[in-house]
Amino acid sequence: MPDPTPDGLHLDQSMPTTPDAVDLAHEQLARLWAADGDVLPADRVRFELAVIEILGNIVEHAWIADEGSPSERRLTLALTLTDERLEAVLGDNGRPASIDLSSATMPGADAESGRGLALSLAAVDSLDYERVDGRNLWRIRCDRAPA
Amino acid sequence: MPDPTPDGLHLDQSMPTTPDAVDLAHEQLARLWAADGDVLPADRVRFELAVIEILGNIVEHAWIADEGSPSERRLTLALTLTDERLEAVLGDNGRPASIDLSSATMPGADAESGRGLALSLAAVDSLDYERVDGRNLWRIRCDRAPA
Amino acid sequence: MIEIDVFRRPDGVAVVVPQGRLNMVAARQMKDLLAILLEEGSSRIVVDLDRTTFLDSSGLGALIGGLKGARQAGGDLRIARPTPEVLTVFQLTNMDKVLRPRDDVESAFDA
Amino acid sequence: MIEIDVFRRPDGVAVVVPQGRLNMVAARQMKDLLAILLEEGSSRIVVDLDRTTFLDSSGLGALIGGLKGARQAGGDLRIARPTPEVLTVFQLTNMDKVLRPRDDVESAFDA
Ligand SMILES: Nc1ncnc2c1ncn2[C@@H]1O[C@H](COP(=O)(O)OP(=O)(O)O)[C@@H](O)[C@H]1O
Ligand SMILES: Nc1ncnc2c1ncn2[C@@H]1O[C@H](COP(=O)(O)OP(=O)(O)O)[C@@H](O)[C@H]1O
Repeated sequence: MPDPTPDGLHLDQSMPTTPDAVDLAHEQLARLWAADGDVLPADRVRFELAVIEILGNIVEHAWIADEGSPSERRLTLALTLTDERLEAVLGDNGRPASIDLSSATMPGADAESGRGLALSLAAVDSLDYERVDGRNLWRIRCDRAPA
Repeated sequence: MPDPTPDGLHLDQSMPTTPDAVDLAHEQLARLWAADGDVLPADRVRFELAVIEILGNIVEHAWIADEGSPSERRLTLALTLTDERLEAVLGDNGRPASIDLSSATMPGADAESGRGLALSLAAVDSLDYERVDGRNLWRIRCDRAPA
Repeated sequence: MIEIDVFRRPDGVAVVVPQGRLNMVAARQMKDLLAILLEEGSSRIVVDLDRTTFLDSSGLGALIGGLKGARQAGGDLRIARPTPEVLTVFQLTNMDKVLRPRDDVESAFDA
Repeated sequence: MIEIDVFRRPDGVAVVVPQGRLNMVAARQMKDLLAILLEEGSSRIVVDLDRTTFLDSSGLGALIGGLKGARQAGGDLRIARPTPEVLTVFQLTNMDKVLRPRDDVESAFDA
């Protein structure tokens, strides 16, 4: 018998590749919280933060402005909620991100930008980036606090 | 780029192989409706009916009483909600069901049982059974009424 | 997941009120309850479905069993105030003509 | 997804109240609004975050930009009543020491 999918809730959504994606992602997350009222506020906040930061980065940085046809841009958001974890996979067909996540650090107190990746890393239990088959995959994982 | 999963909400749950599964399935359905308030009551009712009927049949008929170890029994429920459809796949590792769905008809008005399959067929847009890799798979589909 | 209340009216009619989901598990309870009523001599029964949020084929079977038993004992079982969920099942199984749901509990035995 | 209200107090302090999510899209609005206030000579600003349900790094950037501009103009920008969501971001970015949130809008400029 093939292994059944692990128990949990999965939300898949293809997203606009514009800042509108951010509001749509907030809506998807709201559906997740509506389906399971047991996720603690602290876990919701840190997961939502990382999803929105990574999504915002993709929208802002993954495609070079005016290059290529916007209609060929693809962005997907897959959310998973299990008893143990919150997971998000963001996939896009933009240019490869030349990023070393292990060296993303918080800039000085005066900086008005450049905190997104460091904030995401601080918020969640794991954040990974890989390039697979011409797509960028960003994986976010939050281990849920025991109730 | 591999095809992304179609947009939608997926709920996967392994179930007890006892009548308790029925209450758990009602709960899973409630989570689905909570996550998307737009599913019309009529669509909810006919989908829920078929899921509960097919699930009840599996619990009652898929395993021969006292044969084999109950701990080896496996039952899973996968629910999917998209803008167009409601889908359920029920999987169990019980004995093959020798059933011809095309000939399931409503018994006479006096009968106290034997309406489950006919009712399910009447309720939804498609109901299929297949045996795959030692598992029984029951697939239920409801096309959502246009809003 | 279900609570079944029973009231006895001065005119001898028993009013049965299942509250919640009348499914596989609850159908057994319902069947037993109707059997006890018949044994006790209450063969005129109204089942008030105003608070029944779900009915499946086994719940329906319990109602049909009760109807048959009541008629054999010279009485009847009448259905009142089905919810839309319940009515859907009556219609899909063509039992709406047989069970003939009434709009009202009080007058369910009038005609 | 956001509404930003502005009140001017008799003592000259401008109170800015973002209501909703202070994210990428809203951060631009916030930045523009703070720039206009500074241009108009309002360099003492309180940002009341009591109704800000979400803050991200770009929203935070807008606040820091406003703080710098206000100080350059001889004033200050103070943060009042952050929600738990907002406070989480201040803490994760170590900005809680710099932005020093106050419990109260009225007295945010007292000390
Ligand atoms: N998805 C991405 N694709 C390409 N480059 C990215 C991506 N995400 C982040 N970057 C690069 O990493 C830098 C740091 O990102 P971040 O920490 O989020 O701060 P900010 O977006 O405010 O600059 C960005 O300025 C950008 O150059
Ligand atoms: N999952 C199943 N596995 C094996 N047999 C089944 C299964 N589902 C239904 N059956 C057979 O089909 C018959 C008719 O099912 P159904 O129409 O649901 O009525 P009922 O369950 O009330 O008998 C059952 O009595 C049983 O013999």
